[in-house]
Amino acid sequence: MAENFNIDYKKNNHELDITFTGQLTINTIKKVTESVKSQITDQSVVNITVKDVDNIDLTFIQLLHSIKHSGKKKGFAVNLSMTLPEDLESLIVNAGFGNLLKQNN
Amino acid sequence: MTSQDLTLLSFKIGEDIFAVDALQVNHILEVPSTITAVPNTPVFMLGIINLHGNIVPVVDMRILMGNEKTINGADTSIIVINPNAEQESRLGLLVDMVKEVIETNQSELTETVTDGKKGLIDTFEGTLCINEEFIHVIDIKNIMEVIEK
Amino acid sequence: MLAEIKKQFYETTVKELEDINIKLSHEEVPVEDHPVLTEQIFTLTHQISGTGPMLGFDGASKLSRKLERTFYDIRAGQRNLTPQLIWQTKRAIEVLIQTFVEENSIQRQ
Amino acid sequence: MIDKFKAKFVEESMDNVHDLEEALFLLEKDMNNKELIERIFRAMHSLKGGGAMFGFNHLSEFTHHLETIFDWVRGNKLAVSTDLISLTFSAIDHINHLLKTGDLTNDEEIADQKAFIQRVQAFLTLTDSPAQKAGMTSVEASGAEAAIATKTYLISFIPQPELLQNGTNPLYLMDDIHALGQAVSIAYTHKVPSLDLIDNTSNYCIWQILVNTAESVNEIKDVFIFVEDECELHVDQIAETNIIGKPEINVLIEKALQHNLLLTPDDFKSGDWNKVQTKEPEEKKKVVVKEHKISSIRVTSHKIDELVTLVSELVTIQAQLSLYAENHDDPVIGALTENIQKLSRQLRENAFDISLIPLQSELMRFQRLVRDLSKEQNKDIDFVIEGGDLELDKNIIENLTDPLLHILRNSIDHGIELPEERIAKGKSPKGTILFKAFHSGANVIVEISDDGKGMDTEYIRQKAISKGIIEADAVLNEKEILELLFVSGFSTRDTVSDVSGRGVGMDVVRRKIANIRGEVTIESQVGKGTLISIRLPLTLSIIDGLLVKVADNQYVIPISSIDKIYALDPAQIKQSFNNVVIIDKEQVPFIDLRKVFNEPQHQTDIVQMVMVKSEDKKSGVIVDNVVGEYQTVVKPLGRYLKKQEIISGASIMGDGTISMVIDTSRLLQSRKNIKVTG
Repeated sequence: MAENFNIDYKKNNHELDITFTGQLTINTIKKVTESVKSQITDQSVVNITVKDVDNIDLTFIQLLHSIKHSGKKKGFAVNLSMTLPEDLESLIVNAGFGNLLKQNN
Repeated sequence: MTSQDLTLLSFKIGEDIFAVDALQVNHILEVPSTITAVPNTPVFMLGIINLHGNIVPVVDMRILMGNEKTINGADTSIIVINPNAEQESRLGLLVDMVKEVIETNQSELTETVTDGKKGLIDTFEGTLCINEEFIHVIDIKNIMEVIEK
Repeated sequence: MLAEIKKQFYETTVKELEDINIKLSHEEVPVEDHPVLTEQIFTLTHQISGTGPMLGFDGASKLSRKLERTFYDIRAGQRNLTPQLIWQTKRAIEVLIQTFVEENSIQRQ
Repeated sequence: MIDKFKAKFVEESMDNVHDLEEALFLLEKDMNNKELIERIFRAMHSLKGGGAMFGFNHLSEFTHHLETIFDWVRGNKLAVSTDLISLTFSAIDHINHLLKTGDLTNDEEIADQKAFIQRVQAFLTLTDSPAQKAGMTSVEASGAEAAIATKTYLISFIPQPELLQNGTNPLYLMDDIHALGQAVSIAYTHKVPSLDLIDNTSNYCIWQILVNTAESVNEIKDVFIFVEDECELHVDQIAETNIIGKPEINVLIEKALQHNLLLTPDDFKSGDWNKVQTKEPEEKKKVVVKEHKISSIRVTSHKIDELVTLVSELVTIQAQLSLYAENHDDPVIGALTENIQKLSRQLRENAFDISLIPLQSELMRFQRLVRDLSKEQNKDIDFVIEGGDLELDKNIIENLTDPLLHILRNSIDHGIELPEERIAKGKSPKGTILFKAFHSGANVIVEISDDGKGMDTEYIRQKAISKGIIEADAVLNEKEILELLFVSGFSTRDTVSDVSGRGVGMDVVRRKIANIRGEVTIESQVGKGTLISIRLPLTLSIIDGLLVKVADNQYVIPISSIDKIYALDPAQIKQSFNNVVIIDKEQVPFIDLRKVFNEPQHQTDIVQMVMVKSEDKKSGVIVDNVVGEYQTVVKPLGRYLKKQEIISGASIMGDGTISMVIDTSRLLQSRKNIKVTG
């Protein structure tokens, strides 16, 4: 299957910027998770940007929460900025995950 | 064709050699200490035995073949056949001695010539001649019919 | 031969599923069509759950068993085919088709 | 490999055909039933498809034409008629044949199929059926759009981790709830693990949704129908009005999320809204979504037989172990043996339960027979079935079918009169055959009764005399006369009729039933009808028995048929003329097993007599001595000893020896026959 998602990492000092785009669903989630795991090491701040999304499902949302939980556990801050197409946004809001869409949550 | 399409198990009754289709043979047993006689059955029906928890009737092939000597010796054995591959039709054949497994060809069989013996079996699959010995191949269906009659 | 059977099964099944989905996609499915549709979905899913596993479509079979069960009940009059159910069925069939496609591509490898 | 699929296809198709037949029966009663027509069409369709796939080309070709017919029917291009139904019934027979034999090879059969197809096609050319314009009165939706009251519900959706594995996207489910009315979702994510622990194909979330809707609880639950195996679901009404968006509610939600405590319906009891419990939530009301696991699986009957055999072996070996434990005074082994005994008993009961199948599975054939025969003979028969869901050991059912078919044939052929004949007798022109199955103690009774001619006992008597079965001056009561029907060589009809004369008489019926340890009786009244009753054991394999010794052999007599046991002096029975002993001043008939089994005379000082009853007969049975009570697994003797009527099976004892199980009803009958002919 073609790689139809993309993750960009940018490290400077103790900050890590991660940008997710494309298919963020169960089909790709394993690779996405492995990749994120390998990159998050000893930062003090992780900035996550989600944009240009083709599709998103629960597994990705769980990943975001998981990163947050890890942050709480290991002591790094997590900032999230997510922009979604309208239909996906309403899906996420209706599913009770609207708080992820608010900046700097 | 050189492939061997017939596997037989040969055995002796008196001086005669017979054989059955080896693929239908389930077990070869020594004669157990008791064969439970079932009342009111023909003489050739020796009774029933316990074979691994199942009941298998045993017939005396010597009587079926019209042989008078029916004394068990050291070599006397029971060949358990399972013609229809179902529990119901398992049958033990008591013979004087089990001989060997023969691989041969259906085409090697010649018609069996019966000499008007006094046995109860009247049809055979055919006769095989190996080293000047005649081996009569038993028609299991016929045996079943005779017993069920 | 086996590959051929799989291929045929896969193709006809997916096609039938798609046919059903088209019917389900109509704005409103007329009530008088319900029995027919029910029967059609039941038979098809019954077939899938029966034949699917032996051809390696395990996930699809599992899924279709759910549909089969539900439509068995509907057929027996123990459950109504509500608009909601039609909607969920459409969803389930979409997932079913997708699962078929995925499992088929895995088998191909 | 392909053979396996073929076999599977045949098996499935047999089910399909069964379903088809059932639908056809129903269609005959309700010819405009669209659902049934669709069912038949579908069945034909899958047979066609499967047939082609698995190389049953003739089947595929054949069903193609029938599929076309039913396609026309469902498109209202062709009307259902009795002729069409009859044709389809014959087609089903042909399909069955094709499934069993595979493709036709013989020219004659191929020609037959061709001819059949032409008959099918003939239907398609006679299409002008104006009668068919069925006035499809569509039910108008009740237009009255009353202002529907909406209510607020709390939905708790607690999925299992595997929710996502079948391609379910739970986000859609929430979305669908929102489509029902105003809603707010609360997603609890506290169970999502940190990165090092996450398995991201599992679900970790829990949802609660408040929804205000006019839909019913069921409608709400329908949203979750295809995930109900993978979740726990509760839907509770929490308010009669819309409370979503109220500040109190928002507070509740906030607090719930903060503490990760699910809301309960109690939280919404008015007045309590501001008080948010920080204590543990009340134990959630369980279930709501009932377990709906796969309710049946398909197992080949061969496997079940094997299971039963293995379990029987286990029981036998366990008996050996018990014997060993008894002889060796070891408390550990004793205790273990007891446990194994308990377990194997449970296992045994389970295994036997598995081998039970509903009688229903065979009823179709009976219905079919009644239908076909009554048509053929211009009789009008109502076939009523009671207790078709009763379950019986599958081996019993297999052996029961033929005798039952025969009895039914008799009823149709000899019992039920022609309509005009019935009218002349003042009966309803339509005859009734009642098929009834029910439990009675440890037995199952199957009755077939008809309201036909009944049996003329005088005629039977004369016939029996002429056949030399009884003496001309034999005094028999009605029951005994009817018994004569079971004597081999007796048939009430002189000519062998096409229907019930297929070489099977009542004697064969009785024998076949006896093979499965059942008993048959007849009751009949001239002009009123006949009742044939079959009494069967529940399962074939286990009985409680009394172990007795006769000469060198041990026998088992089923406890259920035993009344009392007496000790006797063998001299008493030697002197007895007429095989009757006097006990407590009463004459008791007896059967000496040594005599029955051709064993030498008793040499002992004492013998025992077991009083045995079967149906209405009662007799003493003389044995050498009684060993004790045993529960035993009855094994069949196999096909070669079927002639041995008095012995119905054998049992392997703990020490590996064999004892034979006595069929008491046969034994008593053997005595009775002596009396009748003597």
